[in-house]
Amino acid sequence: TDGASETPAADGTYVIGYDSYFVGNTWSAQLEAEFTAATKRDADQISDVIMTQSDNDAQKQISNVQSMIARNVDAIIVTPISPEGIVPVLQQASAAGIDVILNASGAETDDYTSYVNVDDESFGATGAEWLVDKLGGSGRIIAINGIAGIPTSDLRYAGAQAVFDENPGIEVVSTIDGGWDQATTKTAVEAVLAANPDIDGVWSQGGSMTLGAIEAFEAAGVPLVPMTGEDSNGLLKKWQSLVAAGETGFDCIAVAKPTWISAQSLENALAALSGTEVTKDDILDPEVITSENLTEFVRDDLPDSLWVNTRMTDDEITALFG
Amino acid sequence: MSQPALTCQHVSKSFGATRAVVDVDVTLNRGEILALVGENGAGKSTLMNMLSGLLSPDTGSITIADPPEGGRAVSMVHQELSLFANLTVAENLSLGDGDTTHRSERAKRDVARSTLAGLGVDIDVDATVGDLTVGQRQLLEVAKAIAVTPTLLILDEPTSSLENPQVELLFAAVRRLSAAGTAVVFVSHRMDELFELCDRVLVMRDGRQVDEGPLADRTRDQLVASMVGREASDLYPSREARGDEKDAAGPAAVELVDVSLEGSLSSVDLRVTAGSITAIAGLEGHGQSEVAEVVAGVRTPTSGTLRRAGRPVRLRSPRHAVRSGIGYVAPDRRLDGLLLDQSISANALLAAMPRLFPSGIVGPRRARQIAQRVVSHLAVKHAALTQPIVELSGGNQQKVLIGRWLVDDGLEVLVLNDPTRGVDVGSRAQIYQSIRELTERGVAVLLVSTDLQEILGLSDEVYVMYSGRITGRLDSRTATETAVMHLATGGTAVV
Amino acid sequence: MSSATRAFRPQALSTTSLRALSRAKFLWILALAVIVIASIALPAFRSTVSVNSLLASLAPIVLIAVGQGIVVMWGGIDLSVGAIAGLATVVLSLSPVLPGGAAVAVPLVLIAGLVVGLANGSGVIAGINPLLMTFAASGVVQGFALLLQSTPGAGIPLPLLTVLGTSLGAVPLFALIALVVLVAAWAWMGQSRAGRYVQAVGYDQRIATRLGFPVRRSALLVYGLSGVFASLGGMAIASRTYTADALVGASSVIDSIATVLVAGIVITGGIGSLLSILPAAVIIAVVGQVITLTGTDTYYQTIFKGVLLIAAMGVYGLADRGLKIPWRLRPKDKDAAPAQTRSEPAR
Amino acid sequence: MTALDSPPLRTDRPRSGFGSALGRVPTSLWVAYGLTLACLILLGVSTSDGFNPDRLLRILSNAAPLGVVAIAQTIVIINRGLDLSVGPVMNSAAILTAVLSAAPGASLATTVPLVVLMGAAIGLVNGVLLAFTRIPPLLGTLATATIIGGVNALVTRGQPRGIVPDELRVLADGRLFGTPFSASLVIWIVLLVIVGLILTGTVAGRRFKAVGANPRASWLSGVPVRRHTLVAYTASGTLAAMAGILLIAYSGSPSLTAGDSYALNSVVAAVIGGAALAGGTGGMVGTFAGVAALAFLTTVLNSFNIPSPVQFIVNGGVLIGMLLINGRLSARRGAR
Ligand SMILES: Nc1ncnc2c1ncn2[C@@H]1O[C@H](COP(=O)(O)OP(=O)(O)OP(=O)(O)O)[C@@H](O)[C@H]1O
Ligand SMILES: Nc1ncnc2c1ncn2[C@@H]1O[C@H](COP(=O)(O)OP(=O)(O)OP(=O)(O)O)[C@@H](O)[C@H]1O
Ligand SMILES: [Mg+2]
Ligand SMILES: [Mg+2]
Repeated sequence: TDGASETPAADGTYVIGYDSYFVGNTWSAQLEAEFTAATKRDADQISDVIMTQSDNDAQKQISNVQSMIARNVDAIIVTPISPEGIVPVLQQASAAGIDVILNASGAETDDYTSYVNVDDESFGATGAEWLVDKLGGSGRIIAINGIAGIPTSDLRYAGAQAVFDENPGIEVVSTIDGGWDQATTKTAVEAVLAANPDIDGVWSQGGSMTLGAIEAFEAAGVPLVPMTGEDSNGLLKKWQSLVAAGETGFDCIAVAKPTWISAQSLENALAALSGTEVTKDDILDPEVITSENLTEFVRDDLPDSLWVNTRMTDDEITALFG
Repeated sequence: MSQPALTCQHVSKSFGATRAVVDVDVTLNRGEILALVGENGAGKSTLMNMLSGLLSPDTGSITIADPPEGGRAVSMVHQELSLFANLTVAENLSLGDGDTTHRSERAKRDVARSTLAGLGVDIDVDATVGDLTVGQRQLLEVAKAIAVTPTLLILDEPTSSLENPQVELLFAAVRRLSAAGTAVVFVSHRMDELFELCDRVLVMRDGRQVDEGPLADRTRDQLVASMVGREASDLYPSREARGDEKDAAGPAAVELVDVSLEGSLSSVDLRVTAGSITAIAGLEGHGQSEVAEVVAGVRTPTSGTLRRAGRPVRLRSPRHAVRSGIGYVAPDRRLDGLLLDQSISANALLAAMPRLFPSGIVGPRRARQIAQRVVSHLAVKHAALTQPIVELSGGNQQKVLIGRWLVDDGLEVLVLNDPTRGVDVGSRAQIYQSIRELTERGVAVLLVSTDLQEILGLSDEVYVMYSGRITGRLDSRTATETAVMHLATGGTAVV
Repeated sequence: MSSATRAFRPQALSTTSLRALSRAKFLWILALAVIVIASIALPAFRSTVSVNSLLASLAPIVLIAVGQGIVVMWGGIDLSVGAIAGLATVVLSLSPVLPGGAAVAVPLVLIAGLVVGLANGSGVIAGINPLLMTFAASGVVQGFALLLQSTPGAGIPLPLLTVLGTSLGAVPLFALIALVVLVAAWAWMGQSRAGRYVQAVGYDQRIATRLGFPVRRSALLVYGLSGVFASLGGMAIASRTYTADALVGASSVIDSIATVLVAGIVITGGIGSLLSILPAAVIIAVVGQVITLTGTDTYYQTIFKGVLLIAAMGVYGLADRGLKIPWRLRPKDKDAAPAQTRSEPAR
Repeated sequence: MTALDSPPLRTDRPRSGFGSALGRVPTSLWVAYGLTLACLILLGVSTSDGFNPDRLLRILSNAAPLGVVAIAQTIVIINRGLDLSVGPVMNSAAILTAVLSAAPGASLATTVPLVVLMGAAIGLVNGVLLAFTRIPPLLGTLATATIIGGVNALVTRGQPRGIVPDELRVLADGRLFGTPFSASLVIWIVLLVIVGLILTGTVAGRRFKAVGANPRASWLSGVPVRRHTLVAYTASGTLAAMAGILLIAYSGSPSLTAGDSYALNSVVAAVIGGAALAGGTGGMVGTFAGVAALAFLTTVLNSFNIPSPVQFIVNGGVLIGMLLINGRLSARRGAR
């Protein structure tokens, strides 16, 4: 695949470049899988797919995008690791007449064709509002972030913090960096609980961190409290089993940044290439799972690492999870 | 000449609880050569290191006169070699002479050549130091130190691995420097050398200065007596205890038949008799070490046979040698012998453990007893058995290394390569005594040494090597130094 | 010991000598070869975009690897280069809120690197193992950078970025800076007295101390330089990513060590030539670029990196048989040769 | 009968007794336990029921994965090596445990040995790589770490699957027979004691330390040097796999990255405990303190609501301070 296809497609098929910003966690891996599944569905419009991987390294991503420009792809789908850093290459791409779709993360420029995302600030705010509501506007809470310095983590917390600031009754007793890791979160929450056993709620960025928090409460023998989370199947299963066990202190909201964003990005790319108008800023509202619709989403038959907001068919999911 | 070269007033130094140097007071005029003697651990190296500035005294003051134009105040040959093994001779000299500005490769080599020529030694300046013999390295070290005409030259056991002709070269150079006004401090455990070279003597015992004055006024025995604090006894144990017929017909513990080693040995035939001490003499670098290493399993011969107790064996590594009862004491104790940061016990037990503890379990009590026996028997000066061996003085470290094999019940052959390097007279007598006791148990000893007197005084039988060959085999009791030197320089056997 | 391996034995400290250069001959040839092969086989590789991209990604890694190389020559290692590079991007972004603006921020970046480097050097002098000292320092530096990163109003101003990001044709400014730094460092190491001390310490610190060489001062020097070069590397990264990101240097730690090793600088110190960092970095970057351009499965890329590292070390391991570093990672007692290679019949 | 049965020439028995035995405890142990105690006190006074033994045991129990992998690291460091691949091996172990547990008819009795075997196999590969080439351990294991990480991602395609059986989870969260000890704590301590006894009380263990202190001298005294290196890395891989199992027992889900931080943290724990990267020194008593100190320190930082950037700074600062004190104290003894 070294350059034979690098002419604009006259036959209505296109070369799509996809940069996978990371494959080190289940969400990013499913984002990529969702894209791959979508390319199969749209195979008739695609002559070649060029995939690169950036390892969460902004520099590497710039090189990767530049290599796609060098290869003259028709459209580039990229998840900017650095919103500023990606700007020059986006300009290069648009100068080369390549359509760029920003997939699940934005950039500080107008030089793109379409931007598909769930706003991370409103992601954070959605959970926070639910929690404030649940606690009746006052209470002592723990906030669990991902990794300091990573935009997703910082943005989500900024959204949540704005909500908490509006509600003076809410006291954030402790902010934790859980590193999106269950074990780390569990240890950290246990430590916080030892110092402050009277916690009323937990705001969590999601991933498997909410599960870690639940386990920490259980291990410390502290009654469960309302917590926010994300749409990982593991959390939903646990939630369901807690409900089934008649646990009353616990309630949850799973806010979702769906992995099918990448599939939508591909749709938009193909639409743009075939001359159809696409929404420039395709900003979706976060999907929300609450105890009302929990049963529609939870998948007992599938592994914990599934993100339930998917457009993949059951067959495709089964293929992914073996 | 009015101002003394060195003034050293009430100098003391302790390491933790060990008082290494206590209140030493010495003045040295320009051109004087001072002999510094004392038992192992008396504090000689510590004192020298303070004079050179490597260690600073706890109390007291050291003043050294200003160096002559372009010279250095102090230069020192350390007891342990200080050369970069991976660099060439020329690079080492260029790095060591204080003038570290950049020179072209050729200039470096020229300077190196003239430095070495100044000492009168013939060493290839392009050779990698790691390829030199220990003796050559020691000469190089000396050449480096004397190249700068210092005010004070410190030689800490510079002759411990030199042989006579090389020692003479060194002495000539030192005399030249002293004539030019350099004050010299000379440390050696070889008494004869001191009387040959030095003007004055300073005797240390347990860190204190016990005697000081002109050397000419003192006899060897007086010196030894003030060093060890008692009357000197005979250095070498008597050989009379053994019946003569035993040594003639004793069984061969190890036999080399027509053994060659590429580049260093050619058809060596040698027999190490059980219950006796067999020595190999020769000038350094003529294959004695290699024979020792072949017997110890360090090297595998390219051709020929090695017989152990009559049966041909292939020793692929020291482990195989140790299994068949052969132990080895290598000449470079820091590199090849010591576990520097580990305790005296760990060092003492290393070799013999499998045979001492056949079950594989090491009882701490028994381990302590065994280590205690080593240190008591060889009078190792130490603070505690758990003390890291690096804290012992050089000679005491050496004693532990030999002791490592003395506690091995299964030992049948002991290969000693320069075993008393840097060991004081008193301790040497103890080591010799222990070696002799070993042979009385039937152990065969193979001794390689640069000290010809040691060989003649200790061994029963001596082989002489020249250029990788055995040039003769003599009875030590009747052999003379002249006869050995004759063979060692390529002459043919007279016997 | 065969004569083939003998050729690899270092005979001189002057790493600028022809002999020292010839040790890395095959690296240069290999670097040329991969460039030629890549540009013939992949037309995309020849495009201006691709060349510019390659050079821009080479600049920071070369800069950081030069600092790392100097430290390794001294016998140490520096795990804090990544954090320092991240700090550099953050300090740059402070220019809008600093009193003197960019005119202060740029020197401040270099000073920050220097300070961290000197701290590392002091720790090492105080007897802390270099690996752990620089690991701990990297935590501290990263923490500071993260705290600063959230300073309100901070951001790298566009005019500054325009200057830093200048390209002369396809050649970015920082690629030139990297080249100059590389050559200067190489010449310094081989020709200056301080450079020779650094190598002597790398060979054997104990002996260097005994010979009265300024071991402590050279520790400060090498770590200081490494800090400054890592800061420069951070600026090079910022000139490309336009972002203040405390975590941006994470991958440069491993990458710089890998580059230094592929360049043939021996991890125990004293041996190698800084100039070889150039071909080594080129090989790694070009091969990476080729992998990207051919669209190899992303999951294989990491595996490939590890294999490359082992292969490079394997090659030197074989080539260096003649080197008499008796045992690996042996800080003490490197001064005598193995018993095996001793005395040959004299004269 | 040995050569030393004749009466000794001079007997200068060194001082003995409790005082001098105490004086001979390595300074690094004092420092390590001093730090542990300091962290413990800080922990105790900072929270309401700080000295509650149940809580302290829990903190230690949570540190069991680090504890076990620190044993592995200490073994390798004593051998003059370093094993940076322990992190990815822990991940592999976690991933494999979950996959095997999902298989029909799976039980811990078959899963655990298989996983541990895999760890041993990876360790053996490391050992062969490092014993038979001149590749420095830091880089050799860094390379294998990269490769293992890549393989983990490749085989799972980013999505570790499988289940973590409840019997396994009980190891971390349950209490053993009504005692306040959890099974993982007990496993850690038992491993610590076993390895400690082997290192100090057997011929093989003592020679193992000798090989690390001076491989040449050991070789010349008849110790098989390579074999010890092979054993070191194989043991390290084995223990890392066990640590991986304990980690998912604790966390409940396999992950591609959860083990990564353990590689350097285990080095830190070992070094706080007195292991020197130059080889030959270090032991289980010290390593325990290293792990405990780290665990207490993290807990203190977490319970004070200290933002993570500041935690980075404090962690780094404490480590530097520790190493500095350690270096100062041992420098007083002087090096020759
Ligand atoms: N760094 C150190 N730490 C602890 N003790 C030391 C140290 N250096 C020397 N000592 C002790 O100081 C005393 C004097 O040692 P020194 O090396 O000066 O003896 P020496 O006279 O040179 O002996 P030798 O003839 O064996 O070389 C010895 O007891 C030794 O154990
Ligand atoms: N002093 C030394 N100088 C050079 N190489 C050495 C030295 N000591 C050991 N080696 C090398 O290290 C290797 C490992 O040692 P050794 O063979 O004793 O271990 P082993 O393979 O476990 O034992 P064995 O093969 O006897 O069962 C040796 O084969 C040798 O090549
Ligand atoms: Mg001495
Ligand atoms: Mg072998």
